[in-house]
Amino acid sequence: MANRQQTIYLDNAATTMVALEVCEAMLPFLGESYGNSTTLYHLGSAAQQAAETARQQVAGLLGAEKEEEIYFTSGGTESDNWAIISSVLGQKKRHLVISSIEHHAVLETCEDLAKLGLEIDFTALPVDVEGRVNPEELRRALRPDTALVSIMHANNEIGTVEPIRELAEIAHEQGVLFHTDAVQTAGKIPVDVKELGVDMLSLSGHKFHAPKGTGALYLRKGTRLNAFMHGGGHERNRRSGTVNIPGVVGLGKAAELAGEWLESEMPRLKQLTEKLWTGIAAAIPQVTRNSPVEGSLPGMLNVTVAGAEGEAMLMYLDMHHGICISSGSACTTGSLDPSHVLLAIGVPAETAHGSLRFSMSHYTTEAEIDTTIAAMSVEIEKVRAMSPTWDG
Amino acid sequence: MANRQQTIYLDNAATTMVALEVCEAMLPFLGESYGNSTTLYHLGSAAQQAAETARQQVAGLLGAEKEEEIYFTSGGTESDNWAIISSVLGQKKRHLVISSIEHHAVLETCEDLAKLGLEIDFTALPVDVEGRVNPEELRRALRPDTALVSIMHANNEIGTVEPIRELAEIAHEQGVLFHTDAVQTAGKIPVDVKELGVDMLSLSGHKFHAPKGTGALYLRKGTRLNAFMHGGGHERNRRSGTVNIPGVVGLGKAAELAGEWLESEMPRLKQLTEKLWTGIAAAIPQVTRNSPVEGSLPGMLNVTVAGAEGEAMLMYLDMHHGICISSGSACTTGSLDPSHVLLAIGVPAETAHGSLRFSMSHYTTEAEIDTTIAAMSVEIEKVRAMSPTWDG
Amino acid sequence: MYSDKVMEHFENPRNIGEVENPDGTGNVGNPVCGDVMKVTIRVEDGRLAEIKCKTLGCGAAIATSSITTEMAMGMTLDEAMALTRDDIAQALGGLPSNKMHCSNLAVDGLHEAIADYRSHNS
Amino acid sequence: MYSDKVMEHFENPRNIGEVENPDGTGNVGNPVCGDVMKVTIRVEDGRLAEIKCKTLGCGAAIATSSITTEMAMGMTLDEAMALTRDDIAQALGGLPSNKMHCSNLAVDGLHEAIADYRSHNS
Ligand SMILES: Cc1ncc(COP(=O)(O)O)c(C=O)c1O
Ligand SMILES: Cc1ncc(COP(=O)(O)O)c(C=O)c1O
Ligand code: FES
Ligand code: FES
Repeated sequence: MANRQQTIYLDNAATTMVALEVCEAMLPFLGESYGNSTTLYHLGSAAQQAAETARQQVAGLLGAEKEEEIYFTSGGTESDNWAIISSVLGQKKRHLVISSIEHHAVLETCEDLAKLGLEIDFTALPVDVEGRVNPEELRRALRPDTALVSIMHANNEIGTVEPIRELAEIAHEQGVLFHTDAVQTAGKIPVDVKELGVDMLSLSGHKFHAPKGTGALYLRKGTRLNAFMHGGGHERNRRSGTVNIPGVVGLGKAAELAGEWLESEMPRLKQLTEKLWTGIAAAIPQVTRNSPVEGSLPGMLNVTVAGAEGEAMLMYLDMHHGICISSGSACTTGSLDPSHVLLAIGVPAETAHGSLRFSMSHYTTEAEIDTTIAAMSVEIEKVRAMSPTWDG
Repeated sequence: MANRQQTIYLDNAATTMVALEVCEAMLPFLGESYGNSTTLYHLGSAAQQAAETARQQVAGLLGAEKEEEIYFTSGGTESDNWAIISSVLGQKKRHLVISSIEHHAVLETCEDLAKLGLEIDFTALPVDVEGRVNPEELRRALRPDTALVSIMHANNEIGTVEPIRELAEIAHEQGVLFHTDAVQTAGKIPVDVKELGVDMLSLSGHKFHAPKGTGALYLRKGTRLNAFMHGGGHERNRRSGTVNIPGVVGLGKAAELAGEWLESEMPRLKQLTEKLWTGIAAAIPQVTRNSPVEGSLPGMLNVTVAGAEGEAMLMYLDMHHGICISSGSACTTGSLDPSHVLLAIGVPAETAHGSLRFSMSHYTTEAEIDTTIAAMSVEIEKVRAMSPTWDG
Repeated sequence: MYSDKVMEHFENPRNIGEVENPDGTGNVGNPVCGDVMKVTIRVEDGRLAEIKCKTLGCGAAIATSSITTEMAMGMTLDEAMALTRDDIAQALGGLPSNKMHCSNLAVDGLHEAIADYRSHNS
Repeated sequence: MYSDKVMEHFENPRNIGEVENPDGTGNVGNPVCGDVMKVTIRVEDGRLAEIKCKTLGCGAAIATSSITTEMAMGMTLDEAMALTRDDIAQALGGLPSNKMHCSNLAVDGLHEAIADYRSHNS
């Protein structure tokens, strides 16, 4: 369409490019090395060794004490579903505490479970204007029948990092298990399961340059959790299903790379984020920043643009500039559904429809940010010129 | 190890090589085309189109009326778990009927559910000496509270094909849903969901030259089934989790290839199977065939060798000849656990420990079968010479 | 996701803006729902001589505003009143099922503008 | 899965067979469980002068039979009686945890053969 010569990919919180090194590491397992990790013959042992190396790489990224604490899954959604469902299904304690800005993989799981008539219910904690959970709210929400607290490490729409260590301590004081969805943080900021003090942690490979359909659940040694996927007893009987060897190898390699990149990437992405924000704010009137300035993921910026609608903006940015970003509303049958996260931090629905999320990666360049700022001011002017609610 | 110069891979019922064509189809999606199938911008639409093409390819292989009846999963285990768990969890009817020779993905799921205290129970139907379910047994097992019948299309250890059409009809007469685990048949023998008359069907990509970690559940239009994986609402709200685009593309391509190969491969593999059997039976005394001669998967042969143990045989075959096969017992803590399938068809435990499964593919050659026959007679003689229970 | 026709109208939306001293005005939608449209018309000899639209909304909203103004131009008021959301969606080569409500909006806005005109002129 | 040492013994198992006119015989295991061993010994001057083993069993069973006979050769009967399954597993560079029961079996067979010898010679 139109004159798109380039792609400026700023939707890395949605999914990322597979790193070249990752793809290369996977290729043998899409070729000659096709053995099954549970079999005895030579092809099988190559697969098994590759899976164990990957397990070490992931354990290394998370500072896990033992690599056996890492269980491979098909992604962040599965890891979240597993942690939540198995914590309450058929258990005596059936109350869950989450935050109101969790990803759908947590939120919908709780809602769907509650609807199934299994006598499961949950409390969704409010957040402040920056999207942060107040530890005192958690303390008040805990009940004698609370089985699990699940609060995300960082939010996927605005980037707010939650005080996990403090929250986990409060849960543990009451003997309640703590899970965190670290899908947005693993590989991006330090994630140390011991420092965080969590019992379970979800991650997803495709958020840090591994392929889609890969993920893991960290399960602290000694933590009891039923299987979610039953069958041949793979992953020490906790996650059955033939192990996705190429995927797992890619996940391991990506974890290794992310660990190497992390320290230099964090300040670089933080700087690019501030550059993007100041650039936009200087060029375009009535833009609001939804991502906190402090305690937020480097490389993520969520803004709302008054008098403009998200989808239209992102489509013009794509068509005319090859810029790939996300907007904060999704079209459901009947009307636009504004992001539950933006509503939770107090953004009014009418403004929330005009929100955009930029999310960067290792591959994002300063030149791309410059282009994006320029493109934004052009396209937003156009969209606003069409708008009946804008008379700038 | 030793002087292994070749690999003769005869464990295709465990997993298969990724076809070159499949790997090639996937590569763009491990490279440039890394978009998310649910996003609006240009990278996203390429992913979405690729996923929809794959859905058509899989629907084509299964003779599904509409491609929307295909839901992508992370493999056969997930498809089986989904069909079973969602049929009874939180539902009024909580009784399941399966066969006693189901794969662990079905069997263990039922057992684990029953143990969870959710008031779910199941009946495992016996099979005859060939491993076949008697439709009359199903009729007797159905109860007013039966929610689902799940019987595999073909068994993964001995290859017996079940009379699915007849069994599904009996279930439907009583208004009970019918699921079949077609993991071993999809891509190997004709699988037509309309002819079989099933409501749900599981398949797994890595059994027919797609990569590990791919699979699908066919769900007949109009069939109600809750989600198993909850979250962002992917796959028309039925299977959340970022779609594994490279995997799905590979699955689609493999389905297309399998459809093309099927007609010529069936007689070829049937002939190779008979050749292998007659060769072994002629060269080695006291070998018994466990796979039926008629109504069995072409390319699969299960035998028991008196006075020999499976693991030892398969390890020598691997070390000295590069032959990869499976044995019928698994080592659990404490002793060898003989295959539940062999026990169900009446093989005594002591004999079951000496069982081997050969399973072929499109890539299996006649020369490999010749080599295998020769290798078998050498290695079995050695193993028997060590055995205190053999005095041939 | 969108048809080529939708994309073409989205890329080059026709008749954006407001008719000066309009004969009728329709305001539909609601900022809370994310879509707002203002349709203004000029009527000459019982026909729509000018139609303009201002739109806050998604790609579908913009494309349907554009094609609706284009289709209705020159129609008699009765003809324009007979336009349905299906006519619009069809002219666009179809719309994704979850985007159908926006095809409603433009037609509604036009109908409201005509009703407004008629309320002054009958 | 198996250590190199296990593989090496599995590849070239030592002392397979039966001692002719043995001084003691041990039969352990059960075909139903998948492992059967027959250990035969010849004793000279209170020491194990010959040990042979026949084994039906998995890779671990074959490797442990082999290394057990090798280790015990030349030992006094008391020394051989003091051999434990951990000694065997350790000498093999470890065994997978679900394979530990086979390391038991060979030692048990040897001990039974010695007990058999002693029952005739005391
Ligand atoms: C915070 C968070 N949790 C969970 C998920 C789901 O992970 P996946 O896409 O691997 O299913 C995502 C991304 O989609 C996410 O951002
Ligand atoms: C009959 C049958 N069902 C289910 C499965 C599980 O499928 P997957 O390996 O994709 O998890 C297998 C293979 O392992 C199988 O043979
Ligand atoms: S907002 Fe336009 S169709 Fe939903
Ligand atoms: S059969 Fe030998 S260790 Fe299990």
